[in-house]
Amino acid sequence: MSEQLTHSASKKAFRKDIPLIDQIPPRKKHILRGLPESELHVEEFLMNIGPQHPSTHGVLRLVVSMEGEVVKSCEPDLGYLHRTFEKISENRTYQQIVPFTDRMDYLGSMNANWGVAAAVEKLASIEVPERAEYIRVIVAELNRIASHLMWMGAFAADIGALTGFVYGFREREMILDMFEEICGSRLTYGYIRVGGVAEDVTPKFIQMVNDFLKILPDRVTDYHDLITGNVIFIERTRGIGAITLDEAISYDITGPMLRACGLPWDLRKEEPYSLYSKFDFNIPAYFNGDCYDRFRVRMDEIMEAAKIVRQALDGLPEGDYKVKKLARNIKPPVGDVYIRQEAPRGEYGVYMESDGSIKPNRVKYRTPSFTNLSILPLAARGWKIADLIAILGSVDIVLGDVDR
Amino acid sequence: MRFLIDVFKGLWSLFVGLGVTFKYMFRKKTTVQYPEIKKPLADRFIGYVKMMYETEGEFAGHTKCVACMACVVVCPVSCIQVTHDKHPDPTKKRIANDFILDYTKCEFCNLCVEACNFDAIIMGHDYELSFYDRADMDMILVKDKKYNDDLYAASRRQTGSEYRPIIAPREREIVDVINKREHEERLKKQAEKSPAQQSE
Amino acid sequence: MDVILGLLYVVILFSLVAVQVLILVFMERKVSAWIQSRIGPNRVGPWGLLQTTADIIKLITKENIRNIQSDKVIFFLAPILAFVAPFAGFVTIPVAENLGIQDLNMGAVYVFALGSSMVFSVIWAGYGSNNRYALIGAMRSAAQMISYEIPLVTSVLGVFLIAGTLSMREIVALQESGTWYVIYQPLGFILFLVAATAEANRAPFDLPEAESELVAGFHTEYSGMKFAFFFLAEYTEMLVACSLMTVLFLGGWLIPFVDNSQIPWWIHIFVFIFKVYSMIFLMMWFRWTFPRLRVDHLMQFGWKVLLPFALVNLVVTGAVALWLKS
Amino acid sequence: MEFQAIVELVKSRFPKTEAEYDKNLIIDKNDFFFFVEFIRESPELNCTVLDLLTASDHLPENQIHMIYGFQSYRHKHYVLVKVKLDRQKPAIGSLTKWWGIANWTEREVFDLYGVQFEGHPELRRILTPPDFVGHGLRKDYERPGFFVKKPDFK
Repeated sequence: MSEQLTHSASKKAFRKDIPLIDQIPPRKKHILRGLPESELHVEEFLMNIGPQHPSTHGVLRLVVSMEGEVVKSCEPDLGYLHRTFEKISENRTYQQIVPFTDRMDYLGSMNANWGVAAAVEKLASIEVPERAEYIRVIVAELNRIASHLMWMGAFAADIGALTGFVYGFREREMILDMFEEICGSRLTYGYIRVGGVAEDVTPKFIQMVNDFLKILPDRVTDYHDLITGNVIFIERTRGIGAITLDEAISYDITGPMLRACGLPWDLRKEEPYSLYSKFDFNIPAYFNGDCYDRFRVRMDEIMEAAKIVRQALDGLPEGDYKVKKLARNIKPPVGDVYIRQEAPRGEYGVYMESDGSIKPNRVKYRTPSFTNLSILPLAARGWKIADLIAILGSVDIVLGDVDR
Repeated sequence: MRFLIDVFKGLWSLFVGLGVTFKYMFRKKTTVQYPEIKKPLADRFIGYVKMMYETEGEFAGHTKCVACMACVVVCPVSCIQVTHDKHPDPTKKRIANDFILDYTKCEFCNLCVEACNFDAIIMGHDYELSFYDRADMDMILVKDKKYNDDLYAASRRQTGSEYRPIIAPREREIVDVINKREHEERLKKQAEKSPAQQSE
Repeated sequence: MDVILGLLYVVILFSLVAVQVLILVFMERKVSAWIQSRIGPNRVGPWGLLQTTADIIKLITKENIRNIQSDKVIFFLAPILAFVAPFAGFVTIPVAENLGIQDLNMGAVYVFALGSSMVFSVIWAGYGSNNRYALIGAMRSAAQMISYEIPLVTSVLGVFLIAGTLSMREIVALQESGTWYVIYQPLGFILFLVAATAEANRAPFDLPEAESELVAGFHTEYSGMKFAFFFLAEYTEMLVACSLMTVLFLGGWLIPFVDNSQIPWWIHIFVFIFKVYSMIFLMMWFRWTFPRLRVDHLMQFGWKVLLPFALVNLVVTGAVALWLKS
Repeated sequence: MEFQAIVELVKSRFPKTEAEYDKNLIIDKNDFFFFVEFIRESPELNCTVLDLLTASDHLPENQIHMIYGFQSYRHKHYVLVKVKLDRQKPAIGSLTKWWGIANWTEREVFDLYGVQFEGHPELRRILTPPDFVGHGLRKDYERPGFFVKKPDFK
């Protein structure tokens, strides 16, 4: 695997010399844009996929124009899960916003909570104890693992391997048990609060994390044996839905999708927030930008996240887990703040504008699913309908995150 | 030749996959047989909100809630409604007359419990939260300052699940009148039932 | 008299096959559960054995919904034909010596011919239900069945060359001495297994009903008993395919290295069923391990991999047979 | 590039530019298109990514602020740009000819704030249904009344 940049192989630390936009490897310019066109004349017809469909991952509707099996154009129809969280956030105090963000990216709730908490802390200049930051890193990275495991299962199920789905869930369940242990919920945690975390971690939680990290490498090897190496899976994903780095940048693709296009851009490395500058981890990146590379990037990220959890757990200091004296209603000074973090699906940004009162004037959630989904019409054009499902799965959307 | 190698490589990858599934075929199963076996819940589990009552003294049976409205203010979805009255205890000012929690709105964020300064509400461990009627989801935690027999009746009637007397350790010292009473009632019912069964 | 006897045979066969399908569905669920670290159905009846029965009762009592714009006749006929074709295939399959409905002297050809007629039911279902998912599923299915028919038949031609007969019973009798044809024809056996999996629309070749893209493929619009017929047909087809495999390659009811004439007929039946179920287990194992192929990969695999190998197998077998004869 | 340097660079080209909160640029609406071209093409800035495109409603000042976030992968800096629009008839040029993502994000802003993007190929609602009336995130948006369940205090 010469194209694989991560792991021991490359000490060059590609992130130090990020390929400049005009220095993209030349082969990137010739990607396969769909299957070769047939000379037969076929009548186009419209097909409606969703909002109730087994593999739209929620309530997404796609209006697909097809020629036989080939997708000619595809128009996503959003808004079925639009719950006006931005409007709701404008009418809540700063602490009350946090539980709503769970409902946006419900597979990466910890990261969603963290973005809001970090934005309010920056806006109101609240200093967070170190232990709280460590706990945040641990739970956020665990949530990244859980999200990627869930995604792996769902993607395998999209391709047709239903067993991978159950295996992914089996390991995710262990992480949910840990979260239940520390915050009492299994899906909507509301754990990372303004000024720290809701409650301190317990010794049982640490024991559970240790147990999980012990078995994880074996299980990931199993996934690779079952899915990644499978010749049918490779045939179904390699080269499918490939996008170039230029296109990815034009469509503001972030997260694993961007890293699959050859740019190892990860905010945890580039603009280290919280404690990420303290930890040693790699940014996996591949060059082809197709479904297979997205899969490999995420599978590698599971192991990298496990590395971070290991380090954070070892370095967990004693101390407070939240700010002791926090006003019941925070009144930040007039100003605005834009926080960007690396969520499992990509760059999660919170723009918050304060007008000096107890409620924000404007809260904008820049969610990765929304921007990543916007490339679907381009990426799916010319591929078959089975590929459309694979590409949609590889984008890793959460509809709560898209529609907000 | 290349073609043959590809075919055999592909076949081998398929066999590796078959090996993985075969391996798990004889491993220990992860499923829990849900209604019979329930996984132990974490101490911090967030279920129904439960109301605490005074157990001792003159005002036993009265709610601990003093209607300070901290939970009402902090609730992000405004699902709590409290009316207050004068407390029968002259040393205290107010007491909750009615305390209604609308579970159609509640998002189980635990903010109200954290805001409570009097340990009047805690998070229970019930998680079988299904109802047949929307009206039943207005849970009346306090009625006329006191524990009411109709309390949680909706949950028992609708879901068929008993209100389980499990409290998180941090609240374990707070004795729960509801649990006590229900336990006694249950014992009484059993005592009534068992002779009848014997006679049959 | 013959007519009544024939009808009796048919009724017995039907009930036997129906019971087999019930067991198969249950087995499918259990196998998938074991593979996926689950327990599987265990509530209805002892060890969940009555789960499929409960499902069938549910399907029978369900409403039959028909799309108002669907083609009434075709929509109605499709599930019937889907079930009849593989079911009729059982007629020639010998379960034990002298146990089987009819021994045709071209029995294998008869089974393959009936298997080909399955494609009509699928196309009718897809066309008749006036649904685009169903239509795409039906078109895929037509292409798939027609192109996998050829490697399927070609891969067994080697067996017929060696045996010199098309009668099922004689083919089994020829494997008497423990020399199963799978030993002579290992490549043929593998090709037949793959092609039969595709013929039976089983994963990884279950494109006509690929649920992640086509919801339920050609039977998207079917409900109630009509759906149950398709369900039944799928498993019956699998049963026929595995029975064929047992007869042609695995020595049918015969136990190797034993004088089979001394063994009572009911043990033969059990041996036959055991062999069939082993093959079915293999197919289920495939289904719950592999991802689904894409439609053009499927075609390429059929024409560019399976068919050349089958032809090579046939040519080599023919040459060796000729050489041995001379 | 540090923020002060960016401000000076932009100010030298566009004198009407102001800095806000020591991290945002406020660009005049008339300069906006030239500014985007400048920030995208100039070798010092080279912000090739349109990371954020949103708006915020300022009812007291009778303004709608367009908020743009530009990211440079090469120089690793981030520029937050604000453009103040008239609240009654907000209109600004569309960025769809430079960035593919602008198609969706501008539709979202149009949907929720009613900002007209000149030159957008298909400016229609994206999150709310097509027959939705009004623009939901405006401060003076009044939701149509709906039935509120009254608690039963008997």
